[in-house]
Amino acid sequence: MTAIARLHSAIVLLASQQSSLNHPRAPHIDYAAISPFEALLGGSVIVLLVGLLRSRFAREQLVPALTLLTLAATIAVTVWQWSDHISAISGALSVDDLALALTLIFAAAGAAAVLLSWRAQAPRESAHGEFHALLLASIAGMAILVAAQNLVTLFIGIELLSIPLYVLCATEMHRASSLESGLKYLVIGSVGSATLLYGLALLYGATGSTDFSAIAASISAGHSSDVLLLTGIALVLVGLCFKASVAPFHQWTPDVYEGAPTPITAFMAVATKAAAFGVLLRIFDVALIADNLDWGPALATLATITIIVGNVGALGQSSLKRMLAYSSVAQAGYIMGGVVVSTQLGASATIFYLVVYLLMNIAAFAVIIARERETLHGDDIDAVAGLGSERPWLAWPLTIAMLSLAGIPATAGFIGKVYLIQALVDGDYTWLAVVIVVGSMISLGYYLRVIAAVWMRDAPAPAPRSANGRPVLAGGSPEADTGGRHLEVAIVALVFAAATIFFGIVPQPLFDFANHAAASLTSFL
Amino acid sequence: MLSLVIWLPAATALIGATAGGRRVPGLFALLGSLASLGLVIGLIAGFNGGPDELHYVIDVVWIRSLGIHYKLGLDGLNLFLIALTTFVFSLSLIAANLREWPRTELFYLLFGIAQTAVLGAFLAQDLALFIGFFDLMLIPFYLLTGVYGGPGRVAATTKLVIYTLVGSLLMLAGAVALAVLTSHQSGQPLNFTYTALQATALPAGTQDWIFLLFAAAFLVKMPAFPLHGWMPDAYREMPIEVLAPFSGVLSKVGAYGFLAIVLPILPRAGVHFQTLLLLIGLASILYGSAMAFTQTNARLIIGYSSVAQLGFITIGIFALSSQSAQGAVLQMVNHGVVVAPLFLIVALLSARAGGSEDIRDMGGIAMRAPVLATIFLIVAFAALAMPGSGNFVGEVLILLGLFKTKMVFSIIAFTGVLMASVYMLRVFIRTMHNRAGPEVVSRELRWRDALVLVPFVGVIMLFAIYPQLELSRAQTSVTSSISSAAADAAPPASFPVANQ
Amino acid sequence: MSATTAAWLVLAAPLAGTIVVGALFNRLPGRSAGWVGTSAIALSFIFALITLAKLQQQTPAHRELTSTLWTIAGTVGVDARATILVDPLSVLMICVVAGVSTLIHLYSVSYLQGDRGYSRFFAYLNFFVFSMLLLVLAGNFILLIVGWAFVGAASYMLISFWYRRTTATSAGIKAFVINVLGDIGLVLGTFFIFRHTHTFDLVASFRAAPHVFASGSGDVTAGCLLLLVGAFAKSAQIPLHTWLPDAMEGPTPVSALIHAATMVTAGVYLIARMHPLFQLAPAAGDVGAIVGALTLLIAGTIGLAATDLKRVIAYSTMSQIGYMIMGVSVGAYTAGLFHLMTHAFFKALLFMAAGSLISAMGGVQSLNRMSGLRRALPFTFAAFLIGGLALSGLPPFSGFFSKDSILLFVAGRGGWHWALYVAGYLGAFLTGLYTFRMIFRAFLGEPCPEAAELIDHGHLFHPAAPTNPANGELEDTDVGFPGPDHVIAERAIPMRVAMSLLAVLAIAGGIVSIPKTTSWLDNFLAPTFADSTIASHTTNNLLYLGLILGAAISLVSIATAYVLWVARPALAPAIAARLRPLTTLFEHKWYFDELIDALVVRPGAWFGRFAQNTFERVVVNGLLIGGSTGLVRAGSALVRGTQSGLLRVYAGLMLVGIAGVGLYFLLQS
Amino acid sequence: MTIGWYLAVSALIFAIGAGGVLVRRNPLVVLLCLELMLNAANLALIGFSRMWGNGDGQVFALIVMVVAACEVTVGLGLIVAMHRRRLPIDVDEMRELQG
Repeated sequence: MTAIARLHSAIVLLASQQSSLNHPRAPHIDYAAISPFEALLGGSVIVLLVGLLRSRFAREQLVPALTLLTLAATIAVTVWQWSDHISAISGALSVDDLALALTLIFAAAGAAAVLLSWRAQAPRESAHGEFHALLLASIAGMAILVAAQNLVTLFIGIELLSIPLYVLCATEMHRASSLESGLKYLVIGSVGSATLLYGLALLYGATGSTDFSAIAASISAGHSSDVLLLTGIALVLVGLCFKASVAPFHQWTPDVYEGAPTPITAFMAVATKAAAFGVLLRIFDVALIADNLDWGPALATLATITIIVGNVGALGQSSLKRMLAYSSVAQAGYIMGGVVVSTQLGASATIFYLVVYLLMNIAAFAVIIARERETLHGDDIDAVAGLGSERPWLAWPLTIAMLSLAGIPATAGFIGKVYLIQALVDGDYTWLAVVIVVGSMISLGYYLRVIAAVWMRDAPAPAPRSANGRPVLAGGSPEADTGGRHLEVAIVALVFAAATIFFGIVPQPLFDFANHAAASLTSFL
Repeated sequence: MLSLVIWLPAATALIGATAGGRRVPGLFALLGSLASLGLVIGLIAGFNGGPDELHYVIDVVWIRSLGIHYKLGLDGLNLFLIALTTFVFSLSLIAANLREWPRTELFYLLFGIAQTAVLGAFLAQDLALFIGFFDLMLIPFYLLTGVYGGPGRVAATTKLVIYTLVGSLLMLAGAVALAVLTSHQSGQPLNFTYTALQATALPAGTQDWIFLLFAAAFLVKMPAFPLHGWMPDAYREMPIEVLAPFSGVLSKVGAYGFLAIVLPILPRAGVHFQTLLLLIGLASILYGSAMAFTQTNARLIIGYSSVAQLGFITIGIFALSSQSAQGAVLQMVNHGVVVAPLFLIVALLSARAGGSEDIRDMGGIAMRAPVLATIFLIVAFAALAMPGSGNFVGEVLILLGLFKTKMVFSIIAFTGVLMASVYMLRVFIRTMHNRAGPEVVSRELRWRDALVLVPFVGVIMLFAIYPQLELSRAQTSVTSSISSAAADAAPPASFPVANQ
Repeated sequence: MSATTAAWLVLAAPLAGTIVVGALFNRLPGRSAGWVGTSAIALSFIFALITLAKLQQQTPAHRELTSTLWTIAGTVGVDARATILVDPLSVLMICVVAGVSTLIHLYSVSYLQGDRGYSRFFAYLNFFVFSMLLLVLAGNFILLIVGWAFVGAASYMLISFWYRRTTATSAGIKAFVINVLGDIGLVLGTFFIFRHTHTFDLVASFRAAPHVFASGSGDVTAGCLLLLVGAFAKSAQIPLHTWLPDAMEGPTPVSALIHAATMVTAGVYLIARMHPLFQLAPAAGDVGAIVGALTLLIAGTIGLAATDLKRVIAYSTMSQIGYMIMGVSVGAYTAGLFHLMTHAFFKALLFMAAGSLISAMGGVQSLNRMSGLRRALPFTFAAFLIGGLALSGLPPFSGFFSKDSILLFVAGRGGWHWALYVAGYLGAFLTGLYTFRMIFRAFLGEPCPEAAELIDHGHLFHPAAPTNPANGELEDTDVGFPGPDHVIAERAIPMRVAMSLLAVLAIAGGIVSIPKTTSWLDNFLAPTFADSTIASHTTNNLLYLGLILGAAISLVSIATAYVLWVARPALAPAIAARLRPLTTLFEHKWYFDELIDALVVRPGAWFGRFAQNTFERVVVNGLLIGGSTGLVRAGSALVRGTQSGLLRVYAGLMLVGIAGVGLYFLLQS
Repeated sequence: MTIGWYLAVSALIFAIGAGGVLVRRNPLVVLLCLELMLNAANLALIGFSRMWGNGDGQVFALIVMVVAACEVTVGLGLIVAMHRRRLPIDVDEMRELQG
């Protein structure tokens, strides 16, 4: 795990570099402001060390506990920092409410991931310590990414977020598919980040600065249709769209989501997307806002493609993880709408939807994980067949999650969609709103299929087993033999589903949260 | 008050479901439904068709950021529709209680939620709230059909839900666009309440495309030709006790939407598309009737007949004359009261014809069941709008109003009346009369079945003798809800009369 | 009590009867259901007489009373109220209807005693009488339409009374649908009137009509023509008559009551009632007159060829109603109603006799099977003979005067109306011919086996296995008829009483208006038709001509019938053979059924099949559903196809995407 | 000597790297090509930094080098893991996940 060590050095290096450039003497670092990052990174180091202990208890119980503790601490300091805008480390990071809000999302997703992987296979195969340390590091990367005010920080963040994920995807080493997903993610991801980097370089070349505000200033100052600039924007756009799994840069998504350990899939689906959109908001609605007329239509077109591709791709998938992967592509398309309009309302809608998406997706994945461990069908749709009569306490969360993803009233998904549509109509992108609606129509085709399986089918006969008692189905996990019913998983499912319903009926707090966060983007046209 | 009416069924059903047991959930659900029926009867008694205003209004801001209010209100339009809802649901629940259901508590919980959603849709005075209930009411029926339906249920129910949600999602987009554009134009903050939306008239072009989005939703819901594709499968697979309220009540939500939401808010578009909608209505009448007398499955005959009936209601609404609108509202109630017992009777018939619902397997059932035959005959006569029935008054009003505005349409529509007599009598004769079918065992209906059917017959009689009961209360609301559209419509010579 | 109260009670009595008999259908022992029903109608008849008396107490100017109970629908300019209109016209009608109905109920008490549906029959019959009275008393278009449709429904229920007979049920639905067509005509006509008068109240709209309608204006003509459609459907006029012969599937008392005496004459009543409107639409009147004339001729010819006893009488009914329609259409209201009344008497009598005859034949109705029943059924023969003579208009029987007064008025109109006059007497000749063809073939000649059994052994003939006379299929005796025992007039007091009373009326019914002698009827109806503007210039010469012509023609026709079917039986077939095409035309009832089938039924059925087999499959399911889902599926296949799992392909596609986006942005600059 | 040449060269290197990712099947070589792409960006950064006369680009380049190293490390680790499991070291063989 040299990677981690190197990354830490990178951070430190970053700090010193910045200081030596902008100021004659070392810059003042507001350690209070960047406390969330400190918490996360420090936590990851501690977890990594504790993971080296001999005792089984320490590794299998203490480490996750500490991870949760770290995340709790992060949430605590985030709340503590809430609503004071500090530009830390001489403008490299801006710890504003957008960053903090998204950090809360990451932390929540991370906590869910920890709970879901408590007794999972992945941490056992790769040491617990490293597993959780990587998780925390990745969260830290996301936090830094969304706080970045500077091309350099942005790149650091995105890499710090990606590289641990490459590893995490591959942690279920007994499954070739897990390794495969890891390597695929790595290669494609690297192509993506190379593209991004090249784009950043061109931006820098076009504007002569790596600082967002400076870039914005120089763009509005004139050469907004400079070839360098436009090419740069294009490449940056592609690089970030890749992270957000926007078509046609989505292709890694289904494979990686299916191959990766399910808790990690859940985490990626939610957190990575949130981070990507956070930075999209930052860079497009802050740095490049002046060029809105150039990139707006492009983003809208990409959003359309994404919605169509994601929804039609999800139809008829028998692997639930793969189905949700495509659906996450589609959802990315919806969320993109909020960025396209580049208004306060749009940003707010984006954040709102990201939170909603966290709730409903985690709930769905939790149920899938539970069934992976209880049945021999892995993540196949058969695994949830007959759930309604067999395990109502799992059936309802899954049903709610699906309804919410489909955007049925009384769920948060409905409100989120209404909010997005409102933002789009308000920003004169009504046609995109209609596209979203059409996409939702198609999406019914696969969401309802799951509900139908849950309530209207009987549990299928147990799957055939190979000689060693392992299920021969792909993705079938050994816990299936124990048929263990893991309480924490069910709890996660229930809590997040309940939240989905709650915010579907009392969404106002969420609105305030989103508006507050979006308010910190002050630079709209 | 209104909140009580709405939430009572769901609440009691929930209590019953949590209580569990074999009989308890059903009884609780029934109790709640009856309670809200009682409340509604009280409302009717207390209601005077005075000046056009909302009664028992509840208006609290629900979602500030979206300007969505939890606003309920009672007026002459929805008064009898909620009465219909509670009535049909209560009796269907009685019918359901006569049977054993697997996963009882789930069944009745969904039933209660369904009733609550329908009532909410009728009483909502806020567009977003309406759409919320409108989509919500679909989910319970989706599950009820999918879990308890016939062999082809899953495919059928999926088709049903996708079809309907496609419509209502379009409506959702339209609604949000409507609210946003209205607030842009008026400068007011976003507000979804009907009153706020009626306050400012959008430019004609905008009204048109928003109208089309709404129309899609409502026409599918009805269903109107040619958007009835989901209807045959769904009707074939649903359990009768579920089908009765579904066909009796849910189809009216679409018509109600046109009358209470679309025409007041988008009057110009209403006028602009008047001919189109009238044509759709006529097509529904003719096509539905034609299908009804070629079908052999008793359910589908009734299903297609209600397509035709909804066609009548559609032309009634879009004749844009107050008489037709009055007739349309009356007809909504009548059709609900008539079609539900028809389905329940079909259940009884198939029980006597060896479980088959094909009229070719029936026949001669009247022999030992004169009472059942009489009830069926009465309901059938009402269904074919025989003069002397409430349906006749409704149709006469519809066609009279249409006759004043668009005479040709009215005359064509009359063929629907003729065909109705053919297919209704056809189904009556083929089931009740003629030589006995192979499997037929004629039995008189049992007291418990009578308990369900007799109230229906009673109400049919009531509306036959005294439809004024509904008309007088609905008058002011109906006239005012179409007045703006009617004013925009090019007034024919005799128009002032139509509005007197 | 006032006249209107009495009128309401006239309505109430049969309704109560219906409810009582219907509610207690399985509690009433023996024939009590019949007696309850009969007494209910009798009561109603008594109230009718009271109404008559009360009305006569008014001064002629005030013999138009209305009374409203409640509002059916009073909203946005519509005034549909439960209003009755009591004036000489309606009172005459209720008296005739209630009176004849009482007798026919009485007849049915014993005639149907063997039937399993005994109480059901009387519930239906009472309901019919209620509807008929409602129809004639209605003082509001809506109420009129309600009664109009109710009698249609009642007739449907009674036609398919023996609902196990497919022939009966199909006849029933045929009758009902054609009647609904009539209802629609009536409703549409009403709309045309309402469009200008803005009221559904009869009196009000009559008052308003002259002011809002120019004489012969388009709308009033259209309205009256549509009203005529209603009248034709109900009164079985060409081309909407095809249901009436089939309606003979019902029990014979039903044929007597509904399809001879009362319901089928509703059309005549309608035109008389609407005469203020028809006077504004002369064209409509002419149409009515011509159709009436055609009907009376065509029906007469078919009657000559038909072999089913009841159907022959049915066709004669058609042709007699043709006379009435013609009469009231040309403006001979009093004469038309006069004929309506007398026809009610003698045609009811004929049907009753026919019922007794059919019972004696054990359910057989074909004239070819009957002969020589005179000695077997002397009373029935007498009744039949009286009815026949009245029908063929032999003086001094009632039919003679009424028919003559119509034709007299027609002649008085002059001009092309002379054609109608000729047609009328031609029809009269045919009437005598087919009537006595019927009588001679059934009663004279050698006794047929059934008759012989009755004469020799004195007990009724019982077929081994009861069969449906229409198509010969075996009866399903579950629903009774022909039931265990047949009843003939000779052996059932109630039947004899009813028939004798009617016989008296059939003979002496003409007394109410004998030319130059009595004009009670004219005086009585004068208040109603005082405003009639149609003048007829009748002279004494015309009158005498008519009387002589009528008497002569009836005598000649009877004589001809005697020659053809008694004196020289070989002659009739010979003539038939000579005029083969004509007889085939008559035997096939002028191909009206086939025509309607080809024009209406087949296209309808075709459209239905097309909708179900083609349109539903291709468009609704194929295009709308299959099309969209197919598109989505194709997209899905495409997307998943590109998801090949090959890393390098992904990278390639990604670079393509990059190139695309880059290109887009470079085009911006 | 204008910035154009630097950009041309870096673009060329980027293209070479991308082409390598497309054509080579051995993951090790693919990783090398990725390094090429990153370094192309580095070259551009340095060039621009020179052009604007401020050091940001150079700092950026240094950091990129570090990050690139991390990526390669992880990549190598994965390849080793696959080798341990006797999985073919060929990107075209990794097709279990598809569709």
